[in-house]
Amino acid sequence: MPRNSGIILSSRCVSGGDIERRTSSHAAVWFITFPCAMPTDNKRVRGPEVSQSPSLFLCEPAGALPSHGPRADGRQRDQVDVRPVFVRCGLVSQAKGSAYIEAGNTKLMCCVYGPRETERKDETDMKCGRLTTDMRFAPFSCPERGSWIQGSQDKDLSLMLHESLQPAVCLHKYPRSQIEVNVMVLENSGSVLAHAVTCASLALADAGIEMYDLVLGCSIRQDGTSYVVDPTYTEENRCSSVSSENQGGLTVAFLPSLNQISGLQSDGEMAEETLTAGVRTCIEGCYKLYPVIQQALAKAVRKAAPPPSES
Amino acid sequence: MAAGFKTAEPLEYHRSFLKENCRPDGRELSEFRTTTLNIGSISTADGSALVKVGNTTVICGIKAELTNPTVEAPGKGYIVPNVDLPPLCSSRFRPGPPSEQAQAASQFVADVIESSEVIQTEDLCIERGKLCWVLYCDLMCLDYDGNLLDACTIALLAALKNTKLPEVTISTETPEVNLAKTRGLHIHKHPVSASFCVFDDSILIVDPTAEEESLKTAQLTVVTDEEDRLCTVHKPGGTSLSGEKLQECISRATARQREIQKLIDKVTRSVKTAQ
Amino acid sequence: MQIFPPTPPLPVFPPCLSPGDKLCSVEDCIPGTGVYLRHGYIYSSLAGYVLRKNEGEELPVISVVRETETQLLPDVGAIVTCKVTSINPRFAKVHILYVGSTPLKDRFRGTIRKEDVRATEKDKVETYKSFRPGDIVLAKVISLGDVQSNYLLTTAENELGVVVAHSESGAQMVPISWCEMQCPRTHSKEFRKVARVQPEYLQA
Amino acid sequence: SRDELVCGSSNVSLREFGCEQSLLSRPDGSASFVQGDTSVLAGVYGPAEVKVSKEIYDRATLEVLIQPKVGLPSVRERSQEQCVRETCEASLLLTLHPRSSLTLVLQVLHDDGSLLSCFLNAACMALMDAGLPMSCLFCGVTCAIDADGQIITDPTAAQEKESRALMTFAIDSKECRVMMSSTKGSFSVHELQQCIAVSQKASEKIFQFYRDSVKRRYSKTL
Repeated sequence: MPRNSGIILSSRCVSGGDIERRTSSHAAVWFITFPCAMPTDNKRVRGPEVSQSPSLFLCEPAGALPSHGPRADGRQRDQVDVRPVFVRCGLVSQAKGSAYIEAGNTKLMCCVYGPRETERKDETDMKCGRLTTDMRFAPFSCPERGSWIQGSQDKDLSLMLHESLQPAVCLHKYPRSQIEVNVMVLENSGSVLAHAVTCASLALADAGIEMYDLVLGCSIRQDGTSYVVDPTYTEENRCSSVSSENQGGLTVAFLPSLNQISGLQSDGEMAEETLTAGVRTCIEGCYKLYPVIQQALAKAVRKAAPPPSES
Repeated sequence: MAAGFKTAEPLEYHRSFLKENCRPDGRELSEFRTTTLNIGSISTADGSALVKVGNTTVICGIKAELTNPTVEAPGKGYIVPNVDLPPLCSSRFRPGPPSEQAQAASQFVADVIESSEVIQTEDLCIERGKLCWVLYCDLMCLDYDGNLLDACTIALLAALKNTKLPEVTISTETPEVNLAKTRGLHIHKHPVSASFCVFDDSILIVDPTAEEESLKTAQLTVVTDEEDRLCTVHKPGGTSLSGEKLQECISRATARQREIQKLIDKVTRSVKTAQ
Repeated sequence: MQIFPPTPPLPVFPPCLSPGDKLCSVEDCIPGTGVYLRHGYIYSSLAGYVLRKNEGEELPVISVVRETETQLLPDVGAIVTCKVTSINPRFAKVHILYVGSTPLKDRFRGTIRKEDVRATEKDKVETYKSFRPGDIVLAKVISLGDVQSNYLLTTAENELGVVVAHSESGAQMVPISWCEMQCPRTHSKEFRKVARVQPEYLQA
Repeated sequence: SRDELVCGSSNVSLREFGCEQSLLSRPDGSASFVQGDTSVLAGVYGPAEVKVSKEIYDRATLEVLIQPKVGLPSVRERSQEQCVRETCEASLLLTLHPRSSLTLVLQVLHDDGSLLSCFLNAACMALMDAGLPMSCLFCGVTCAIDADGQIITDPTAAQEKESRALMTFAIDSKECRVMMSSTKGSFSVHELQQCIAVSQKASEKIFQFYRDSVKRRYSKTL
């Protein structure tokens, strides 16, 4: 299934500190993938003009996924069944703070640089700092090879990541400076934005940047009445078997201890109550993830230095 | 006050160490940093490897795609290496088009592949004149602490050894890809690179860190294969180097080639037994 | 499949905090650094250890501290160590290397205006007689500067000014008075706004 | 015409060289260098104003731009730019012009083999013509090892194509040692040492050619 084909109706909900829903939805946008004929990019070694992925010519097409009963990797449907997560902090020597997360086959790395001088200064920089995010996919991260040039989907994800992190960082403590968050997806096996949010907030905490709270991400895929939590790549891109309404995906960025939602992205078409039920499931998924993240952070802090003697 | 001395006068700080034939991180002048290798960790790539030389981390993912060969070389496939230095690996790289260092590294890796003939592009041809493979070797630096070229060559070699190509048959007009039966690539040569830095036109150090690289007056990278033939002697300018010092570097590079080949074979065997 | 080699297990220590953990209510203690106030409760804003210090008054000061007191940003009044990058008759441009004793990973740009070089006879100052590119200077931040300019620094105190300077011949010069330094090799004198060396830095 | 100079096992034969200086009016220094049919035009601008982001406090910032004969500069040109830039940086006394910028533009007029060494020779002549302080001169020599092991200096494009290995060295004029080396194809250590020896011998002829052309240039104006 090529990465982004078919109708994507993306509606994005952005909220500042507390839950206040300002929905701005884009018109239906049709993405058609061409065989990747990239514009002539003379800053890189160039291969042939046009090349197709072998997955287009498979002799036996991949089997259709069961839409009820246990999921492909043994997890349960309609339950908050999140993939086990492997997390490490402080792996990149050059970065102020870094984090690496592995959920199933999804592998993500995030580095934080700063606070450093802002190149472009404007009025708002005087009072509070500026957060910049950059999310990229490695060309080998998806079943279909991506190009080195950052596509529009990567830019969109960077923007959503920025909206999810911005409310949680105490930017007023870093006037006139800029904090850069760079996320690199090494392998995309589903719910990339959710794990990127978690990994980015962990890297910020590891960098010693003051934050109101960690930000955890969780996503679900709604298919008719049943839903799957933390969907894998195939579940995310599977066309639905039963064509009823309530088809779509939902990603929530959640501040666990302040119990606030800082970012919500949903695509597809769902009824009101399905959406709110989905948000509640995602919040439950985030709470499941919270202890693992705290423990990883604690390990990184202890490794950095033993606790000061209690005065 | 040593920390102050290090940032205020970096060259003096390093010279004081080099006088006693050691370096700030405790290594001798001809000692490489610990090198660790991890093969096949990316399942969406046809072949992948992650290398850590000290702190410098490079991941190489190889994706194979189908295309038709050129008119001039109907029997040959393509191999397209590219090195990327994202803003993630060090604060000196800005987002945007690749910097000169990234492009020079890409050109270096392309030259090493071509000069050492690590794989024959004829092996990548499926149907002469009609269909062939193109191997996109994408190398990405995750943590830049100097000596990028060595880490890239090791990552590329390990990833090529880990690559599995599905079998393709052309019965009707369209090709048939059978993912069940896969074959590995035939690796003809094992090129391994060793990088050196020259300090004050005289002192020669191996495997420089980012700091030492910023203070160098010249840089030399020697690539040798298992038959001690030189594939590349890459010295992009800088102060001149005498014949004896060049000979010293070449002998150190051949020793390094043995070490790395043993490491790659050991890790490949352990991955095979694990499967 | 782990992608990085596992680190060895660590001994168990008292639990450390992550951002957003509720510490105590405002009545119990006074918020220090690394914490923030919300709806009458004190929350931690850093990942680190709790530190309760009671200085005299009845309520202890609670703060969350990380491994080193990482002063991340040069703020007003901080003593900074910087390297002079370029000078012109009106000001000298510098790169800030250190804030207090912590080195900065990324360089911040600063400016020392002519009238901030020294306290006495402000108008008769010539910048090329006070600093030269490449000198290491101790200075104090007086303002964060506005939209165009960067940090404004001053060296108008005795213990601020040039600390390390190289002469024309490249040797490191020795300060001989508050406004002159001498090159040990060529014995030539050069004008600098010299910082009076603090007693604790004078090693035996 | 190739003037033969037989030495050791291989003959150091160089193609017909030609050089013309200050032929362009806009740049501060310019030179055109012709080796056989390969010809390159070089222009030097500076020391001039430098962008704040590129400014170095104690030396000049050197930038090299290579324009191929046809099309846009690609990754290969960028790698050649790095080689030429770091060779020039080693020979120029950049600390005499701190916080300024030097720009060297190399335009390929025709490529018939040994292009990188022609870049180096043209660059050196242009820097001299611009009157920039240099600690030493440098020249470029390309050696090709053909199928049966013979070393050909300053090969043409045809000889380069069927050669087994190709090496380009920058030799400095003071100690005649290797400043820059860029190689293609695989070769043995002995072949490398042999090629370096041949290049050092060829460099003496090239430096003599430098002196003659500069003498000719200034004899006209004096």
